[in-house]
Amino acid sequence: MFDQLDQIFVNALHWLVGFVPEVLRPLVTPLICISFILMVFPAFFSIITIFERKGIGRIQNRYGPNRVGIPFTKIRLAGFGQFLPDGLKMLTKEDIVPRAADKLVHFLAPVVMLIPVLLSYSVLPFGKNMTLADYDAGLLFFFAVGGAVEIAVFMAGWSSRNKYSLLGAMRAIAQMVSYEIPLILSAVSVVMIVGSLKLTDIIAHQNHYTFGIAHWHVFTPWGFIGFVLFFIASLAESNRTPFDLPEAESEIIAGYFTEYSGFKFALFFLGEYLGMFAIIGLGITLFLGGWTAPFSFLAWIPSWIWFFGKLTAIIFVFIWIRATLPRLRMDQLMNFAWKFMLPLALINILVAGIWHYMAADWQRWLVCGALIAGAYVLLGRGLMQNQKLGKRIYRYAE
Amino acid sequence: MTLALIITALVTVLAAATVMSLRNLVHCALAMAVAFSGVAALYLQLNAEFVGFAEILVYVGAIAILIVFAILLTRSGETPEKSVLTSGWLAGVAVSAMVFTLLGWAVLTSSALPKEIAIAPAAPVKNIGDALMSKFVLPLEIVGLVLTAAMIGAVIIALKEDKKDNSGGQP
Amino acid sequence: MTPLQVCLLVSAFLFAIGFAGAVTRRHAILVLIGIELMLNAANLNFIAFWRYGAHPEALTGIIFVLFSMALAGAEAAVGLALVIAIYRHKKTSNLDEVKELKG
Amino acid sequence: MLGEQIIKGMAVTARNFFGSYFSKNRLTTVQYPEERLPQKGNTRQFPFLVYDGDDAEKGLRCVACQICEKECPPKCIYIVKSKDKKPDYKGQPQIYPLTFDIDISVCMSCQICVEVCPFESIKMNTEFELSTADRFGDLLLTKEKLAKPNSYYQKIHPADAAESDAVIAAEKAKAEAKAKAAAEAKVKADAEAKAKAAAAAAAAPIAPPPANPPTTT
Repeated sequence: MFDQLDQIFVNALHWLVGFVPEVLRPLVTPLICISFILMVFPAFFSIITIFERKGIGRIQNRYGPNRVGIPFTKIRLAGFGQFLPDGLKMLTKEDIVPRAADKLVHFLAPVVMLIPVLLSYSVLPFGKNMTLADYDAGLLFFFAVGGAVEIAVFMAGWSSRNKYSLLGAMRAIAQMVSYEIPLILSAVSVVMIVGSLKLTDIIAHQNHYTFGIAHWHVFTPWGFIGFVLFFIASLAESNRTPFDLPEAESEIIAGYFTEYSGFKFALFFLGEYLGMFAIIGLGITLFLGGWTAPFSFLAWIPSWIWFFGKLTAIIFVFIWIRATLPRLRMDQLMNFAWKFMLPLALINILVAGIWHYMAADWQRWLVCGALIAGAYVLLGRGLMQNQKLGKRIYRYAE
Repeated sequence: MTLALIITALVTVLAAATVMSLRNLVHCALAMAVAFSGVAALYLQLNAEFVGFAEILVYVGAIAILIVFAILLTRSGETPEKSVLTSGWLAGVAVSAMVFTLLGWAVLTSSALPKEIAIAPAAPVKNIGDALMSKFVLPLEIVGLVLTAAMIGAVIIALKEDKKDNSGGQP
Repeated sequence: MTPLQVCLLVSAFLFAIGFAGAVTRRHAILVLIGIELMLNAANLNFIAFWRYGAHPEALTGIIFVLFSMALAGAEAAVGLALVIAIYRHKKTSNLDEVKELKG
Repeated sequence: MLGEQIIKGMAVTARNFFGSYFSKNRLTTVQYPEERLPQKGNTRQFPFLVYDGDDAEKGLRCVACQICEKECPPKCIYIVKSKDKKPDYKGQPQIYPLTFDIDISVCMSCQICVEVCPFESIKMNTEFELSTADRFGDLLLTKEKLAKPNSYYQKIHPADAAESDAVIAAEKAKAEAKAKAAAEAKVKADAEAKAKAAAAAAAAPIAPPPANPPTTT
């Protein structure tokens, strides 16, 4: 019965495709999958925005949105109907294009932003047998289309003819380029161990159990530090606090989408969140075992529930971090990427190599753990050393 | 499949033509990104998955961004008032037209090209990796060295000249 | 036309347009873009001949293209650094005005 | 070590997150339309007009003296005087405002009108839910909308209302005493006049008319 539930979407797809003549099937199958992704993830996005607002509210000892429920009734659903008026507001707002803007590029930027993000969903395994396009080089595909987002950011910032937009775009691109390196390098350690760029292979490598505990990569020293690096880099890639300098509202209004309103703004918003979900999905696949269960006695729960559960959990950590940490300064951001994360990622690759070639016993744990911990402490000390902590001196005030 | 190939080829060709005919440099850079995406799509249609993805990663994700940054850093994002072509541009266009005619004639009439369509070869990532790590390991190392040298060189060239230290020679 | 011929024609066009751009445009960055286009044309040829050639299992076409991409990246980095350095020195990136080698 | 403080901060926010579900006094937010905080004693929003008794027309204290109109810094008060008179609380005939408009989209709640009013007529209201769907009409408060009974004023600002009632009562008492005195004086004057007239009539048949006939005021 649980196997049935596990494969419910796959079976539903087969059942649906059964109605279509044989010739059209190769065309219709991807179309159904694409429309499924286009339905599920924006819906997930709308729910997550409510969760984010409510969660941050609770952290700040507020209620958060708790009014809007089902329209025209008294049912409030604790405010989970809020996404509907939010979306309607976005759709019905006036679409303003600055007079000096480059009209075509200004129009294309949100579209160019959304397309690579949606493309990156095609390689993610959402559950057992639930991968749209299982490329041999799936991981490379993911990073390649992820890199195309930067072009969209630049287009938005440059075409608006606004200094804040341009500054925001430059910040965003500099940040994305810098943090893409630790992101990819931390994924490389997984690729080295698994020996494949195919995401289903990476999951299959993690899908067995010793003493009832899964072989997730995060449960190894190199995998743990790789996951931490990947997590921080994905925070930066998706422009979330504390790395939200590109849209630091106190400095540059809204960054590269300052001059966007109405539906185009909604597309940017959607693109940003979908990009965040995609990169978290990749992190889950690489380090947290994808759709596999952490303990063997929980393996009966359908795989897609595990995937979405892990996704939601990590998004909650993102929200939690957003409500906790203040924004970094630009030089702190760059220092952190180049002087801490990059060396640590390189050392992590070395440690992964040592892990691969050492015999599987406790010595391996000791050596790799000691290397990682030592590198972390030393690099962290190096990062903190040049900081002048103490009373702040104002040059012009006072 | 042929229709897709022709559409991709047309997009690539049009984007490439756009790159060289627009006045605004940023538009040129964006059209270049489109042209490179078209080339990547052509690679995908030729069953070269890995190379296609690498093309997007390197050209759209890195080189296009680099060029855009260079355009902004040299303040050439605005449309120039003067002519954008060099003085002897007619000769250049003529030469390139001749090159294209010659190449096109050769491609269309050559008998050396294989006439029958070969079955799609597979290029699994594993094989590429094995080849890079065994047969082509020396070129790989050299490329790595060249890239490192180029990176350091680029940083040194583009570094801001230090006002106090002029003895270090002109960068 | 066979697919191979289509690819070769596209590659020939890319090469010709890249060459025309590199020769006729004034701006240094556009010359670099033209060179990149020519490199891509050559890469496309490699892939096309690998796909329709006699020994695809040798993967030489793919490997060559990968190396060529790496070198193109290096070339773009150094070239753009040079453009920026020249701009800083002469306040122009117009190639007609940067003729002498002495600064 | 790097990251130590981050974990501490995360613990603080986590404590806040879960604590907000368990302890009610962490949540300082008031669920406004359902729950309301009691208003402060000194709450003042926009002016209103006080009337005595039950009839807003008859009991309105305002005598259209237009001091408030003149003093109003943003000039948001508009008054049209009446042609006829009606008796005020002292029973004296007074002009009353035909029109008394306050544009509360202009009003800045400075309370100067209240301070200058010599008749305890204009006071500050505590009503703050004034938002309307209409930009112009509903924000222009007319005399009908402004007029509130004295009992309402006593409810919203008991201390001030008591003060103002005392002033009114004193005025009234003074006026009554004056009227009484005047009436007595009149009676006396009448009697005197009568006596004088009688005496004059008796003394001389041709008498000059009295130079200053006693006034009734």
